[in-house]
Amino acid sequence: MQPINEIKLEFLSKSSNEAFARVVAAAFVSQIDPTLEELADVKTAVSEAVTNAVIHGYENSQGLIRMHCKLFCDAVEIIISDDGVGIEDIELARQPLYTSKPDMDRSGMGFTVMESFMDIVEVTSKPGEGTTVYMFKTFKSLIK
Amino acid sequence: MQPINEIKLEFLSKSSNEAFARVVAAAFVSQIDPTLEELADVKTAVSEAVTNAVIHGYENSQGLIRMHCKLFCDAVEIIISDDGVGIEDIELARQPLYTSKPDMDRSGMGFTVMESFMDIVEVTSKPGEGTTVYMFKTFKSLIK
Amino acid sequence: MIAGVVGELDHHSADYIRQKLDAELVKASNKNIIFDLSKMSFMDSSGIGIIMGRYKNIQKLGGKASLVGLSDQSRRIFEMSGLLKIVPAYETIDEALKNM
Amino acid sequence: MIAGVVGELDHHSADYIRQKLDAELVKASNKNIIFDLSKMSFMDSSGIGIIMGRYKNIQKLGGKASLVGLSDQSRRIFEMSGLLKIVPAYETIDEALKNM
Ligand SMILES: Nc1ncnc2c1ncn2[C@@H]1O[C@H](COP(=O)(O)OP(=O)(O)O)[C@@H](O)[C@H]1O
Ligand SMILES: Nc1ncnc2c1ncn2[C@@H]1O[C@H](COP(=O)(O)OP(=O)(O)O)[C@@H](O)[C@H]1O
Repeated sequence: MQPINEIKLEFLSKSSNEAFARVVAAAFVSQIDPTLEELADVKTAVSEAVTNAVIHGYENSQGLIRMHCKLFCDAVEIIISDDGVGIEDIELARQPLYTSKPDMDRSGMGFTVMESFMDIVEVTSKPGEGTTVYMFKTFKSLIK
Repeated sequence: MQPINEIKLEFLSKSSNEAFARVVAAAFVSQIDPTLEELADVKTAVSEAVTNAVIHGYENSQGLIRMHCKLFCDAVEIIISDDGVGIEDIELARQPLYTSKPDMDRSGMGFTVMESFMDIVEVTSKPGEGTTVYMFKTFKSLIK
Repeated sequence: MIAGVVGELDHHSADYIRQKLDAELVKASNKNIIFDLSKMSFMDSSGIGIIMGRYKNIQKLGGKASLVGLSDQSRRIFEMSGLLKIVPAYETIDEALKNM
Repeated sequence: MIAGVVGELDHHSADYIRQKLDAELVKASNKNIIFDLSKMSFMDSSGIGIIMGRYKNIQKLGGKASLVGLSDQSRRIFEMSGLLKIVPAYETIDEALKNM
């Protein structure tokens, strides 16, 4: 399957870039005209993955976050990665309500939200090297 | 002068990405809250440079366009580059009303518009290798 | 107290919203709170932590919390986390007030 | 003929807008055209080519062209190119009609 469009974005791990990354993903995806709800799903999933890179990956220190998006006629692939601390136990991290930062009002629902709003969520990580979140969503409204 | 934020974007030379690049630049720059008119200036300049990469740089064939933005407390630096055909005579190209594609309803005013809407516009190019447009704008509304 | 959240609620805005809410809660005589989310344009899972954190604080003082004006998105997020079981959601502020 | 441009006018949308305009011009009995840009949300230098191209076509047929509803941005762009000297801009459609 050939993507009809593709972008790569690199940005600093600043919390103000959480909203920025959402806007970029939404602007990119709206080229194929999904419903507003589908667009909100993508924005939410991107927000979760980027926020995780900012607060967990880089623990609020400065680093680079990458977002790689491929657009298909009725679907989008989004890969968000950081070179931060990484995740020791991915299975544990993905469990609903698990968070390593409960003190910070984190709910531990980030991965669960991504899974619920996207069709596929895959996490790869190496402690000390970084984390990559692969997400894929088909827009039901666009399937012919 | 340290930038307060920085992004790098890479995208395909498709005409639909002209609007996309404008939205990204505007979303990035609005973090420092310039006036709507200043924001429109930046969008217009980005539109010109990206359009040039699409139609002149890659002559509507597929290639990669890069946009590198640095945000300061009252200014923005934007570098847009392509690996396209390049420009033989930059001085001639920058002249108002000069266009190599008059048949395509091009006006030859792209560089002039960039110069008028940004404070600094610098063009470097090598025939066969590509073109880089460096732009800088201080937002008068934000100067303290 | 009725607390309206306007705009986007994410990790970036959470700090500001948390401070505002806590400052208002300290001043408020009544320790019940209704979160009016009808003007909230975006929320991710950071919203759960904000609501949950405020709920825990007022609960200690015998206060109750409820939600009003949920979008489909935010309802789904709150539902997933089980939050709606302890902080109920209502259609209108009137309804929320009646059930306080 | 009054031609309203709605939305963004850039290189990407120019093809579509050009085709639409040319199709309407072929049908029109009257070869004068007023471009109403009051609903145009963005324009870059691609707008110059579009207006200039249409102007040249109708001029051959003895038609006149004018512009209405310019934003500060589009006015600056047209001014730079010298276009306003041959395609005048007016405040209102009425005024443009009077000067046709
Ligand atoms: N990019 C990342 N880098 C390092 N650790 C991460 C990353 N993303 C998630 N984690 C770990 O996984 C846990 C669960 O993440 P998540 O479900 O999003 O909940 P929350 O962000 O609320 O903690 C986090 O608490 C953190 O320990
Ligand atoms: N990225 C680029 N790659 C190759 N040639 C370019 C590029 N940008 C501009 N040019 C050359 O410079 C000329 C003038 O550009 P410009 O002032 O933007 O006017 P226009 O785009 O209307 O032709 C173009 O016609 C083209 O020959």
